[in-house]
Amino acid sequence: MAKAKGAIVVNNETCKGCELCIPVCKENVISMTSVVNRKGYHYAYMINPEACNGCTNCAVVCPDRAITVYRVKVPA
Amino acid sequence: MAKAKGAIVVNNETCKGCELCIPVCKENVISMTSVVNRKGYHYAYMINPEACNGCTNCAVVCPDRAITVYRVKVPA
Amino acid sequence: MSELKLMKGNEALAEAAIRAGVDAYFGYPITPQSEVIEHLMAERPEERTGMVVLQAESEIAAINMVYGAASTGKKAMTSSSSPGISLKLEGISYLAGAELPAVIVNVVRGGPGLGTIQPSQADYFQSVKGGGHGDFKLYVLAPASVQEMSDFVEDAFDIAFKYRAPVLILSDGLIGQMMEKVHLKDQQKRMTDEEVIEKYGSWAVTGKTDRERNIITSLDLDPEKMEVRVYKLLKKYDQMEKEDLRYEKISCDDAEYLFVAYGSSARIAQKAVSLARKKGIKAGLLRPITLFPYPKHQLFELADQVKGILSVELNTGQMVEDVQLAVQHKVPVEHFGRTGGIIHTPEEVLEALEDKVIINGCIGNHKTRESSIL
Amino acid sequence: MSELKLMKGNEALAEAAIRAGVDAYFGYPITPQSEVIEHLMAERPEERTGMVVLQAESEIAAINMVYGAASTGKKAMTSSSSPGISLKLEGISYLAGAELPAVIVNVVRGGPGLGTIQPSQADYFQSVKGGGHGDFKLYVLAPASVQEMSDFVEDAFDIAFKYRAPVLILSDGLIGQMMEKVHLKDQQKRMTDEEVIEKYGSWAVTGKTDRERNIITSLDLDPEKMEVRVYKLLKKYDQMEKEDLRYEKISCDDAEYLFVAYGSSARIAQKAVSLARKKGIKAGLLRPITLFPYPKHQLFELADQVKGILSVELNTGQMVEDVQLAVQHKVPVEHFGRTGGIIHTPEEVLEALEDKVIINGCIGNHKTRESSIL
Amino acid sequence: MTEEIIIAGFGGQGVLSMGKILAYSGIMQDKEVSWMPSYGPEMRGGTANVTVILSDERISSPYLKMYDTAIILNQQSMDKFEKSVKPDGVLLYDPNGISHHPTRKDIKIYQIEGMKLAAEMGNKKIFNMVVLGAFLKIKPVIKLENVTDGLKKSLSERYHHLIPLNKEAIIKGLGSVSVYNVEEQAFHI
Amino acid sequence: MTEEIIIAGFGGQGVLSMGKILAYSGIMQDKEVSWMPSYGPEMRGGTANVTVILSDERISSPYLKMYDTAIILNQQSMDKFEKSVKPDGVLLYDPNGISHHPTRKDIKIYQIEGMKLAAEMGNKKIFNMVVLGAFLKIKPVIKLENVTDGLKKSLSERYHHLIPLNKEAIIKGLGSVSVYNVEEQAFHI
Amino acid sequence: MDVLEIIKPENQVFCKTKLMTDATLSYCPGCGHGTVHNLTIEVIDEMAIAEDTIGVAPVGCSVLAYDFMNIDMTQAAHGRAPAIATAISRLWPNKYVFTYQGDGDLAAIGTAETLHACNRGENIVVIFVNNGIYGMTGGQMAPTTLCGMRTSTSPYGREIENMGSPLKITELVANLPGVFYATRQSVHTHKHARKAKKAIRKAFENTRLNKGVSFVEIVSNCNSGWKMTPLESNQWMVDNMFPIFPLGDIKVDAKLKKS
Amino acid sequence: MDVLEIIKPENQVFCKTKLMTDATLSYCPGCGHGTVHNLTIEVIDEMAIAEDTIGVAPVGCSVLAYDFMNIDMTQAAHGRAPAIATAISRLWPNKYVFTYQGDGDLAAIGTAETLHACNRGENIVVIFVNNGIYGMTGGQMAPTTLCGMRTSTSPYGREIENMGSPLKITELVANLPGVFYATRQSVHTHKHARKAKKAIRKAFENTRLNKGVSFVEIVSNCNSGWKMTPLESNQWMVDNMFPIFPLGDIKVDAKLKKS
Ligand SMILES: Cc1ncc(C[n+]2csc(CCOP(=O)(O)OP(=O)(O)O)c2C)c(N)n1
Ligand SMILES: Cc1ncc(C[n+]2csc(CCOP(=O)(O)OP(=O)(O)O)c2C)c(N)n1
Ligand code: SF4
Ligand code: SF4
Ligand code: SF4
Ligand code: SF4
Repeated sequence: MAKAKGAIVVNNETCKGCELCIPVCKENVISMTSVVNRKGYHYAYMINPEACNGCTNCAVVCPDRAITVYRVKVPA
Repeated sequence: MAKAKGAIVVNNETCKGCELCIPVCKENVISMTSVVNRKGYHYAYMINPEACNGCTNCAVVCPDRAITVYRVKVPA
Repeated sequence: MSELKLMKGNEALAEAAIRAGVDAYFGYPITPQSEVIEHLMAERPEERTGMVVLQAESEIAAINMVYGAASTGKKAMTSSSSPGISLKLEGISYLAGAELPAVIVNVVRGGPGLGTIQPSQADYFQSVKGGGHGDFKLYVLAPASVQEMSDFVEDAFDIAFKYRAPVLILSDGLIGQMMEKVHLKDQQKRMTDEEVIEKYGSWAVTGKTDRERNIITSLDLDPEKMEVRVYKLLKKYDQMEKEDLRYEKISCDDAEYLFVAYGSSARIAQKAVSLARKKGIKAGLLRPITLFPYPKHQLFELADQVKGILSVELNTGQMVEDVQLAVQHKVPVEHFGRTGGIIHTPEEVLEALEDKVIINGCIGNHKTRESSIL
Repeated sequence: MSELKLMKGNEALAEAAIRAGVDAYFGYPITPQSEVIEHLMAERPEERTGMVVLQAESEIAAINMVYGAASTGKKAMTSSSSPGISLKLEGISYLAGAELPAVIVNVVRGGPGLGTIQPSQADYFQSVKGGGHGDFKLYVLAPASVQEMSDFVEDAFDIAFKYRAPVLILSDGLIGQMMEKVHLKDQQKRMTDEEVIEKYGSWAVTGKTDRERNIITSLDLDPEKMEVRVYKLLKKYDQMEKEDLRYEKISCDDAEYLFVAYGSSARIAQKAVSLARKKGIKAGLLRPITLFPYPKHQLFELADQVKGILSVELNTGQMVEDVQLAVQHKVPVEHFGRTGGIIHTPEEVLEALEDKVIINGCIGNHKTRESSIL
Repeated sequence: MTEEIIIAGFGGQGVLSMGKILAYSGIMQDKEVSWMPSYGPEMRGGTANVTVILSDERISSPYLKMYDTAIILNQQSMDKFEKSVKPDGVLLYDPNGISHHPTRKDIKIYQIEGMKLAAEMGNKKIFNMVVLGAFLKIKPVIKLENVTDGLKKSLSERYHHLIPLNKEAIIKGLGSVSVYNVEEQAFHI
Repeated sequence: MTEEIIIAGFGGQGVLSMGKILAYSGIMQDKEVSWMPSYGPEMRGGTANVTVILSDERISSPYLKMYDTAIILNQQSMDKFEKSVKPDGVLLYDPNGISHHPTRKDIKIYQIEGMKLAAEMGNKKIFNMVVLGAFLKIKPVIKLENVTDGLKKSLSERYHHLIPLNKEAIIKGLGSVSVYNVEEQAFHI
Repeated sequence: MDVLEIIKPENQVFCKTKLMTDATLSYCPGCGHGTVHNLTIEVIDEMAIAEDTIGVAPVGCSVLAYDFMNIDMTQAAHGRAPAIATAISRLWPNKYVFTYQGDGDLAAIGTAETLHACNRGENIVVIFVNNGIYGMTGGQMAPTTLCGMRTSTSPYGREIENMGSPLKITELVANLPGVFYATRQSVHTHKHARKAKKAIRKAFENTRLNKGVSFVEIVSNCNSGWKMTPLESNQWMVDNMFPIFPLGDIKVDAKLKKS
Repeated sequence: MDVLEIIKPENQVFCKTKLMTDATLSYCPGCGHGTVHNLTIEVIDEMAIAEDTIGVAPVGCSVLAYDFMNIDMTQAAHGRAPAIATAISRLWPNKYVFTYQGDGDLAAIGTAETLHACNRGENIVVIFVNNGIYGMTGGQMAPTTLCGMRTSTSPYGREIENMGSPLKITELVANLPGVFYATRQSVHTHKHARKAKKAIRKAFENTRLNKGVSFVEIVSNCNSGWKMTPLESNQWMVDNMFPIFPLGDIKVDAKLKKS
């Protein structure tokens, strides 16, 4: 069975640091930066990129659609 | 058992001749005059006064409360 | 070709709306204008032209339906009478702010409050100064006959679309309820959806195709931008003054005394002019047909010719202020009016001219003029 | 004894309402005045004085609740901002028509439509000429400071009950949102039900006892009677002019040029007066405190002294018409204003005086004056 | 020629439609016309009146204080409008239900037993046409043929079968009007 | 004496309450005061600013074009208000988050590391008090005791236990302001 | 026994209550408004609460209710009676406050005020005369107009597709917790009138007990608007209105009746 | 596998739809409005109906919806969106017309317009974001505010007695025959958001089929108004809002679900 591997790209400037994406990620991929963006918000990033399976849960729940998700199938 | 005998007095000027009082009178006491009052309405009167038992049905249904009802008990 | 009929003003207006190819009417019953929607409903306009006629749940819903319809580039109108128009004022202000073309009809009755249902002109201030909030004006047409009730529908839409601005037809219970001969225009075709898109697709919400999206709004949180918006409106109003002012002069050429009156008052004042002339008083009548823009230059000029002016209105004194502003104190300006639904008679109007203007006009020094204005 | 606080104008007004013993407030949130109801709710007025404070489902419900409360002889008020006031106009006309005492507060923002939430004075016409339908006027108080936001609540109710008429407090976003020192009056007791009945039982609906029944209505189907009603209102307005006109003169004694401004514009114009005087221009300020009645006699007299007048408003030119009507063309009258939520700076205002009045004033012939008015 | 008329009576008497037929007939005769009703909460009886003006010139005020002719069909209207007839003008009324008859001596007064005649003709609704006939007898301002055309125009098609009856009523009215003498009694013309 | 101040920054930085404390302190010192906020759809971040005027005379316009002092707490506000400082006036700012530093040479420019210092003190919320302290160092228009009274008045009772911390922050600010030299670098006073 | 012997003051068993004024009702002959007025006032009279009752008249045929009811009354703007009653009841919490409204007033323009007064559970009585039409203005369609029914603004009959279905507002507001009592009655016969009177009585009793909104709908005729004689209109009402607006209690003691 | 190898255009499985503009949403961090905007526009995108869709923006936090949605839109006066949508839909019967409204807008000032558009069965979609508060104006009480909930106009908590109960307007309008579909959703987790999207899709499909009103309520957070972090507010919503406003379909295919 093929396994999915994923990755997300967060738009640093539109991310508002609401953290809604964190709990919906069952793989604990996401965390918040300690620095802030131009609007003064900490923003999301992959603290644990290997774990991402590209399920899009984070992106779907992101009010600002700051997350773009990529996925490839890799052999299990 | 005492029987009731009744009578109604119609205020000729406030009666508007709507005839609602006629069918509710089971004793067929009421009819309409052929003359009209100052406002141009035919008005109710007792065509059959003996039959009135003072049940007040006509008065209760009269929108203009043009009917005053009287009743006495008479030996049956 | 035109058809000759005897109709009420309200009916003539409704019939003219169908014939002018108006797309939608939204209204709520109120005396003395319910014949408008009644005529429309009786005429099955959906069948005749496809016009949408809907009885709304309230005047507020009706004016907002007009706003919605107007935002799609279609010709939409509503009508009501005084209390109902008050309820529409937020929506009217939105129409002006969002630059939407629409026609609103007020068949005025006596106020304030529930008032009477009899004719009145007590909504003049509301109509021309700004009943709604904010810096805006309505183009205001004041019909004085059943024929004008009919003709002004198309005129009003022309102006509304020329300027993308709401237009008010300010009528009253007399003009709305009376019957006169009316020459009805032929049926015009309603624009097809495609024609609407072609003509108004640059701004109307008709569905975003390749063009930029269209947005209808009156909001600008940024006051700098909001100010630009308001100045844009001002420009339109200036242009209206230049290009679309309307008025009628009756017996003015040799007039020594002038009535100023619109709508039903103009009809009555016109009779007063005849009565006056029979008595040897050279009276004339200036009838503003548009109340905004107002014929101020015309009045300013007439003020050089006449000795005094009487503003005749079915109210306690409203238009008289515009007359005063226009006349700039060159001659005495007085007001005569009845109110609360009473219509003045031609005789009364003439008497008022004699009492208030002719006598005063002879004394005519600054002090008396002052007192009459202050 | 009074308490000194730093408060927003809106809060000061709310607090003053509690302290004045107002019986009821009904309102609906809208920026920039939501602090009024927020302050009232936070202060638990039901506990402090028994005052009823209710958030209504809409502005229309709120004004009609005021109508209901006022009809019982109690002191009731509402507040809103421009679009919300437009919605209240039917109700306001009813209040006037039914001769009910009540206080309405408009913390004006920029319009038309949804507009901005920034300060504006573009509702002047609506307030003084007649936003609602019919022949009526509001007594209009225009506070220019947080202190006046506080003080005018009681003043407004005094007038409202003196005349049995609705009173408008016409504020704006600047006066409503700014904080200043305010001396708050001591808490007054609310009238008991018995006191209300004793004082207003002659007309208010408090339950029919031995007296004739009381009826609150604005309706008269008979126009003859309706006209009598309207003339009764007119009489009140005349009396207001005689007895309750309010204005303030600042640096007028030796003024050669005059600003006329109310509310927040008056604050800015006052600074412009100082700036002008620093430059050697003898400027003064007439601040109408009541916008209806309007200080027309005062202006008429000042017109003999000054060379020109500038009406300073946060709109595109509204009050200027009243100034012109009052001045009766004795000296040039110009308007300066910003709109859409922009507040003019004192520097701009002074510049406008120099550009529009002082230069024009020197040329000052009839033709230029005309063009400025027409 | 200008004829200024007020027609006044009870709500249900067909006052407004009588005025309308008159106005439409005027149009058929190429006249300028105006028809101005008193309007009110329509549904609830009471009195109704309508001012009709027929003229060869453009009509200015449709609303008047004094009339050439007053057609009066109940007591309230008599009380209100007797005084509004111009000197030398005409007052035409149906005596049915009138308790206080007119008293003016400077006008011409006529009676028409409209209600009675209509009842006799078996249709109370044509009462107003009888009165219209009476008016046209007194003031023949419109030709009968034009009145027929006016009827046609003002009635919707589904009532056109009633036109003959209406005409009959008008003719009945034409023949039944009588002069009322304030001091004495009524005479037939 | 009249001091006309604008304080500008992000919504959450306590700009408005800093202005309010300043104004209340002014009252404690018997001054006339006005506090005029920029207001907007309050809930949604963005920038906020407030104009505070302290004066010995009645204040006319609460709204100004030019200020004696601008206290600037983010880049947007710097872009907007640097030009609004009167010649010889004061611009005080927190360099944190500022990418384009001020460049005017006709005004006096000061820095306060408010955010950093507040973080060091363990409470980001007292940031605005640090800045207030810095302002009072530069323009000692209000006595410290009156500021304490102002704090008391403007905070509701349940926050009174925070007053000592706030005072500490003000004192920290008093001691930490530095002159910013447009051509060179910042020096401590 | 001679009629004149019966007609004596001591034998009087029914007459118009003194709490009604002597003014002739302005309603058309046979209009239910008259009966509802009288029943309401009879209840107030019998409960002896006239001194403590304030009525709110609507805009509609019953706008002049204050001319007929000899109690203190406020005339409301069209549709706003519930807002006005809210304020009166809040300021005089010990008074009996009722609105008297038609269907256009209550269920069209006044929808929001009706619904929110009900939702807040104001301690008021709402007397709602549903005649399926706008009577006052000449018989236009109301939200309650039946499908297919002809009115001056639905001259070919109300079509559901364009104009919506008859709105059963009483059932709707009965869902709100603030409504304690909701019932639908009629007054076209003595039996119905007597029952309606009981319902009105119950409504006022609820006010005494501070129970919130009591909503009494009366299905009634508008013979003028319907263009029928009074008796015809009543029959038409029975045949056509009652199936859509069935009589009976809808909510009693805050409990919805199953339907 | 390296992240950079995954992040390639051909591997992209989710990104913001182009039918949203590039403007930064004006909402507070974590506000459900953003998600609902995106879901709505994604549905319109996926159905490929952008050319035939007209949106109506309310007065409320989402007043600027037209800045974000790249479709034709009209901004409505407070509460009047359903009236405006009515007109648009009547004049362009082949278009998809939707309103986007908050709870203050829809259930307070707009009550009458909401109810009557529903009663007429206008062929429109109503997207109703219920966050129990007036967000835009600074967190005042809404008709939907929960009992005991603190807002700036109920600073000591909403009291039923004075302020009424939370209004379940969706259940209420579901009773009207004009409403074909009524559902209550939320968007606080990916699961809920995906379900909400399906509901929105169904609503637009109904318009295609000319079915009348589709009413999609989204229970959402207003972290600013509630004075919580976004995550706290979502939890609070689950714990407090859902019991009163339970998620799920209320009426499907014109049939009420039993509750
Ligand atoms: C704001 C406003 N809109 C409309 C009217 C006109 N109007 C008067 S009564 C009425 C409807 C009355 O119908 P209903 O409430 O059903 O009462 P009914 O007359 O049938 O008893 C209307 C629309 C008005 N007076 N005010
Ligand atoms: C006529 C009118 N009344 C009031 C307002 C002020 N106002 C703007 S938004 C709003 C409430 C918004 O709340 P809601 O509809 O719940 O939307 P949210 O902001 O919570 O999304 C109010 C009362 C207005 N703009 N117009
Ligand atoms: S949900 Fe979106 S906005 Fe919120 S933290 Fe995650 S990426 Fe940022
Ligand atoms: S019910 Fe009354 S009004 Fe009608 S006919 Fe009988 S007595 Fe007369
Ligand atoms: S119009 Fe209808 S509701 Fe009005 S009084 Fe007549 S019958 Fe009654
Ligand atoms: S105020 Fe509330 S509803 Fe508005 S954007 Fe912020 S979180 Fe969302």
